[in-house]
Amino acid sequence: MAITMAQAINAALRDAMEADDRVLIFGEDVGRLGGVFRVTDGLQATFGEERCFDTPLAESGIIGTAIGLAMYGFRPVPEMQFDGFTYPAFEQIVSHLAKMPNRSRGTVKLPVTVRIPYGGGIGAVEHHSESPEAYWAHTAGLKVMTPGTPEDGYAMMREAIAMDDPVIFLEPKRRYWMKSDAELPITTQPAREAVVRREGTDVSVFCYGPMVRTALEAADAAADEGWSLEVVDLRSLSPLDTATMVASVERTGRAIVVHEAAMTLGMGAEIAARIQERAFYHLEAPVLRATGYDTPYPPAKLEEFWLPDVDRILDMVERSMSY
Amino acid sequence: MAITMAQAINAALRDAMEADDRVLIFGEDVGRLGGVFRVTDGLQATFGEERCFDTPLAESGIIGTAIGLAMYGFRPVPEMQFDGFTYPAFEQIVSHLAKMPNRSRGTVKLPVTVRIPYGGGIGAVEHHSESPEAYWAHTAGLKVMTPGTPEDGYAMMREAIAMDDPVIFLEPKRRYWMKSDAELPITTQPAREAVVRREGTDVSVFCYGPMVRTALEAADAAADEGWSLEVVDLRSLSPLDTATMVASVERTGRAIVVHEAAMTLGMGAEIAARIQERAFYHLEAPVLRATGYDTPYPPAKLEEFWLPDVDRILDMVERSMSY
Amino acid sequence: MADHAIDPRSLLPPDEPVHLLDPDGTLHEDDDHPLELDDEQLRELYRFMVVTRKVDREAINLQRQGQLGVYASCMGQEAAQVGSAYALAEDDWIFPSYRELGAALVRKVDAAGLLHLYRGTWLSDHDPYAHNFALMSIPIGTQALHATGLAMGAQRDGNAIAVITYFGDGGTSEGDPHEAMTFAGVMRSPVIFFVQNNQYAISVPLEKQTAAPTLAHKAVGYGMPGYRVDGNDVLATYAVTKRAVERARRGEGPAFIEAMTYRMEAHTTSDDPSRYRTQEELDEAAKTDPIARMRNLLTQRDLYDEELEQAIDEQAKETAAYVRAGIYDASHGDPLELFEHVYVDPTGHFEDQREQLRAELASSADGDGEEVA
Amino acid sequence: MADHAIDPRSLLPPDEPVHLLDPDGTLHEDDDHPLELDDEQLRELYRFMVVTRKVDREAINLQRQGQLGVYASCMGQEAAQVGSAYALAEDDWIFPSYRELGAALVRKVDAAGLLHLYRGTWLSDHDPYAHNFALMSIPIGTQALHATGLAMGAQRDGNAIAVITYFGDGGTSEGDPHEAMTFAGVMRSPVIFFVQNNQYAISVPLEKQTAAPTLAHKAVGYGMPGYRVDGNDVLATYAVTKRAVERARRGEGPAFIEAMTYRMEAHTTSDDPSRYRTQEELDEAAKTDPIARMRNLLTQRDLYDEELEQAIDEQAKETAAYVRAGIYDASHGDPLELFEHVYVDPTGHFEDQREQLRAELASSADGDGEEVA
Ligand SMILES: Cc1ncc(C[n+]2csc(CCOP(=O)(O)OP(=O)(O)O)c2C)c(N)n1
Ligand SMILES: Cc1ncc(C[n+]2csc(CCOP(=O)(O)OP(=O)(O)O)c2C)c(N)n1
Ligand SMILES: [Mg+2]
Ligand SMILES: [Mg+2]
Repeated sequence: MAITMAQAINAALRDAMEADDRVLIFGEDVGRLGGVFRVTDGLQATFGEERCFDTPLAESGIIGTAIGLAMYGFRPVPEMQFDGFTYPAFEQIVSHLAKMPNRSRGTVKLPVTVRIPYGGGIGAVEHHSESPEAYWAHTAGLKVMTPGTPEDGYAMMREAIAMDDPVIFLEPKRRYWMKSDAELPITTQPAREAVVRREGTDVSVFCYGPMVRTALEAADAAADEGWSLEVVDLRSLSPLDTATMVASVERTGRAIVVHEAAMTLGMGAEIAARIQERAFYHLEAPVLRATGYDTPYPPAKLEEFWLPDVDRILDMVERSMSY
Repeated sequence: MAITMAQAINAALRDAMEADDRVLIFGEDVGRLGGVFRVTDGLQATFGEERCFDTPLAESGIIGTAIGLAMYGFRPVPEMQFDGFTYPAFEQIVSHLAKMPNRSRGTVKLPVTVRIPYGGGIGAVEHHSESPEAYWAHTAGLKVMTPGTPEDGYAMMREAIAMDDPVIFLEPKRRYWMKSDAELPITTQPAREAVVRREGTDVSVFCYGPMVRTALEAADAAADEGWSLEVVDLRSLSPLDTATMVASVERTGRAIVVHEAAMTLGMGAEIAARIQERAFYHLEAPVLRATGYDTPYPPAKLEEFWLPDVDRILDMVERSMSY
Repeated sequence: MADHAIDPRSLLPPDEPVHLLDPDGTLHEDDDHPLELDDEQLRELYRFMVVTRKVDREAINLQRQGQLGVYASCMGQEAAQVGSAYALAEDDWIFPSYRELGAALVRKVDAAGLLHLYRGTWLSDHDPYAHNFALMSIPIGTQALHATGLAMGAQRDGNAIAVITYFGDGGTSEGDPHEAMTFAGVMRSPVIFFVQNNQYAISVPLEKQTAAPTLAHKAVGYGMPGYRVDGNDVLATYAVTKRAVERARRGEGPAFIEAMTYRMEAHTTSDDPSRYRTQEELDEAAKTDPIARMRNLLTQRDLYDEELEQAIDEQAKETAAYVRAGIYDASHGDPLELFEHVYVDPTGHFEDQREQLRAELASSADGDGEEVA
Repeated sequence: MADHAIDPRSLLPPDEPVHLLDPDGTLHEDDDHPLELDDEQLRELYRFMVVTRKVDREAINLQRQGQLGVYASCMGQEAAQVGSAYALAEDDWIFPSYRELGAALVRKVDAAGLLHLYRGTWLSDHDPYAHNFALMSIPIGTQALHATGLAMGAQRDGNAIAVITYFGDGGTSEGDPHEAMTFAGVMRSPVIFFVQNNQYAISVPLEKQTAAPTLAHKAVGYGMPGYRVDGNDVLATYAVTKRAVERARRGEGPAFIEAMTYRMEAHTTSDDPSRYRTQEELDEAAKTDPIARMRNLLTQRDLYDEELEQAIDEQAKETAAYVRAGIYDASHGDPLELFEHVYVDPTGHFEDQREQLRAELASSADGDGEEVA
């Protein structure tokens, strides 16, 4: 029986709550409604209002109280309803969630998993399609994970909740309905390891979250043109698995980074910087980027022109091959 | 008579208020106290409480009302008291200040200059030494400027206030006391142009704000070792003057980026990515980074070990030269 | 009196919301809330509500037909919006959230333009300066600060206007309205913080949003009066808002108004309210319908006849048809417009990226014959 | 009564702050605020205040001698801090801002450890779990949410403790305390929001901070009682806090306390208060000194004698000396500690960067003989 990524994450939350009664789920509309994407569906019914509850409409409040709950000994899994509504909580995330464990010299642990549905491609109105991962990955003290498959949706969520560090868990909302025949519970590689989803010899394509499927489609299309792409799913954006990326580029000599976020200072910038630092003599072409543009996220009817897609990836492959 | 950078910026604010009565200054303690760094000293006395005023202690409120004031037709110059206290205003900056002009299809202009003293090196307590520039430079819709000299402190501030786009104006607080003999008013190159502060032939050093002086000191020290560094002061972090950077690397074949902010996804990442994209065949070594570490900003007594300094820059020069 | 300058008792809301018009159309005159509306104005208020409901319905239909991506209905809240917006003068400003179709129609904002946000042809598509009606604001409560800032601007300009900003019961929990009210209180800025308490923030009912006795009680904490009004009573809403607006224009500072109402439709067309509220609750709420009771009043006063009914009906249909025509299959503009408005002066920004998009558009136009529009 | 469940009048502060102890030491008994303190406890309250002032002075001296980077004095606020902290039981939690030396001393937090934050040897240096005293919090008001979260945790754990969080008059303007009070109100969490209204936020006086009749009036907006107390009266502060704490522990929910006090020193040692307040104002404020009046009471009751004076003096000197010894020339730890606590599991993070620093340390040790410590 096939399950979707949303269902896989829901199952992970359920199993985590079952396994450890310190796990708490809260946020806007996560209770009775089960979340606007139904990712928390049924959790309040099963575990009661004490463990899965709706909060007032205040994101800073949600993260700030998560910190206090974690200080008490709970393992909070707060939800930010959408990517664009994480920003009111920016101070609590950056100044406290990320920094308090270090500030306390290790005495305070904050095992908080902040769930954020992110990214575009679903025809939503403004502020519902943001890709804020670079803000978090630039912030020391946070771990940042994003699954690209339903299997990872389950396994990485379990790993994030079990982890003693704060995790920003970015759920690629346009892939919530992506299906898998996996049997749950499932374990995959630890999140910090990037995974080669498809082996190839010409160009390494680094991607994550919503763009994993797109990159795999591009690899299919590239094969028709005679190019062999290696698709690497990064999974963890902080830390980055530099070793796996470098090893891939050592094989292929070429690299492309794909993400929805704006190009400037997006993950592609860091990845390009690291690869040229560490695989300088292996590179036969510069690391290129197939990304969103340096403009605000566009209106729904224009998102297809803005988002990186198979064509933009192939264009970069062609440019890379032309060096 | 020598003036400091703080005095130069103060003079720029004064002259801008004099020149245009739509210019308003406000924030925490900017009025009677003249700001905790005295950068707004005397402005309330001269221009009255209507044009230079203290607000309640609420950064989101300061930026949000600046947006409304700009909609009315004013040219607000709000102050965030310290880098680390800009985060409560993150949503207003990212979701509105940066996006509203685009959202409105150009009907709404927001000529807001957000002044932020930033960076470390002054022995301050936590949250008073942050370098948040990458957050802003990743955000489309904002311009980001930072002066590295008193002259630019004056001229770029005038330019920012006169500009119809929202500007994040980052003042390198550890250089507030840096002196110059410049006669005010002064005009320098437009902020979008990077400036070669010292010509050299071996390695291009890209720097900005507080690190301009440090890079120049490193260039002196490097000369003793027989290395010729070209020091490029970026001045504008968004947009980046890619052409000037590329031209410099085309001459030197080597590049180093220096900044206080953490390395991962700091400005150095974007600069490295761009240079290897556009000067691939000119690079004789990877673009290297002399930056702060990927940890929270350290306590005062440890900042000297964390901050990039002449030694760290020279170390990168040596590595670069060894390729 | 204590050591405080203002008598807090003067700021607290009365025990019961101001209410002038019963569901059966009976009008209770109230000296504190004089109406001073002539027959034409009574009819106009009614007309605005009927047109609002019609256009709202049309928008829901358009969404069902795939013409809008999503839509946030204001059904049930027509009186709160129309009554309050009607109390403003033309040069007063409105800062809406995303649900204020009724206020927009009173303001004569182009409703088709407004709905382009929901169609996704652009992020917003009306000129805020044309009718002093700001862009709709999606991040909850953020617009309260813009309203306050604009009001501070008007004060500095010696321009005695009032500014009204709408947000919801849920919005009162966010930090931004709190900061806005703090600023407006201290600066005595002419802002009306108008909360449509429609009982829910998506699925979250009021009692999980706040423990305050009423939302209006929050006002005292900012040194401004808190008013409460039956938000399904267009006349009471008008009168209470009018009083606050006049006060603000006179320089007496901001005010907070809690309008008690009910959201008859789903939160948005994407929402499934059956998960969190019952049919009985809806049936109960329907009894307080704002439009019916105004028609009852007009009927009682012999101001309602078939002619009026037809005229209003026609206007409603026309506006709805106009909206439909403006939205149906409406195309987005040139995708290169994505780079047009990001900066007034884009020097140095994204030439390469514009080139990339231009090339992609060209190749998809030539190449596989895909339509761009 | 109206349609609201709670009587708002029960939440509003009385016209005058609760005050029990006059400057001359006269005690006014008040049945609503029974003290139930024995002689030893009265002496202890006095002693905590004296020791606080002494250590505070020592910290200012240490800063002047370049031993601390900066320091935020609590002089003048000793009664507010000592009285409130003294009303807590050991298992209750305290979430301070950056000025709560007095509360920390009552809690027996290691004062030298606390001051390491200001010395900059580490970002914070006491174990919050050792005395249920959270880390000091510099971003204004943010700690109010941590306090609320911890209280929500205690509720879920069936642990009937109370949590107190301190912030300033300026802090009431930030969004975070607003959200914290909203959460605590709805969840009936056992949190006391204790505001030391010391009249200034750096240079900004209260009247530019809020138009509220009093800060305590804000409480009604969150459905919690707002208390006001003479914060320079240690007994009144104790009694009012005690009432709120007991209520919270009984499950009756949060409360807000506004303690009227005055910051006698500069905002921090970096501040120049002569720019914004006068000597006359300071002289006036000095008349309400919290320590003098408590001594007057003890004297009146024959609880104060030379022996006590000497003992307290000794303890104050000892603590100050202990702090001085712990701070003076105290070295930072190994710079490589910068990488130690960022993550519990740092796998994959900054090996290269640690290596870089290690090499820099080695070369500066060998090379130019620069001292590392
Ligand atoms: C900052 C922010 N957080 C979350 C959301 C998602 N969201 C949209 S509407 C809504 C509920 C708003 O409720 P209320 O303020 O009562 O207004 P109503 O929709 O009832 O008119 C939420 C949570 C948002 N738009 N902005
Ligand atoms: C979010 C934030 N903004 C600004 C500051 C800078 N700052 C430090 S203390 C202070 C004033 C605080 O006043 P108040 O809350 O009354 O507390 P007090 O210092 O009087 O105890 C300000 C503005 C800060 N620490 N945090
Ligand atoms: Mg609502
Ligand atoms: Mg204060």
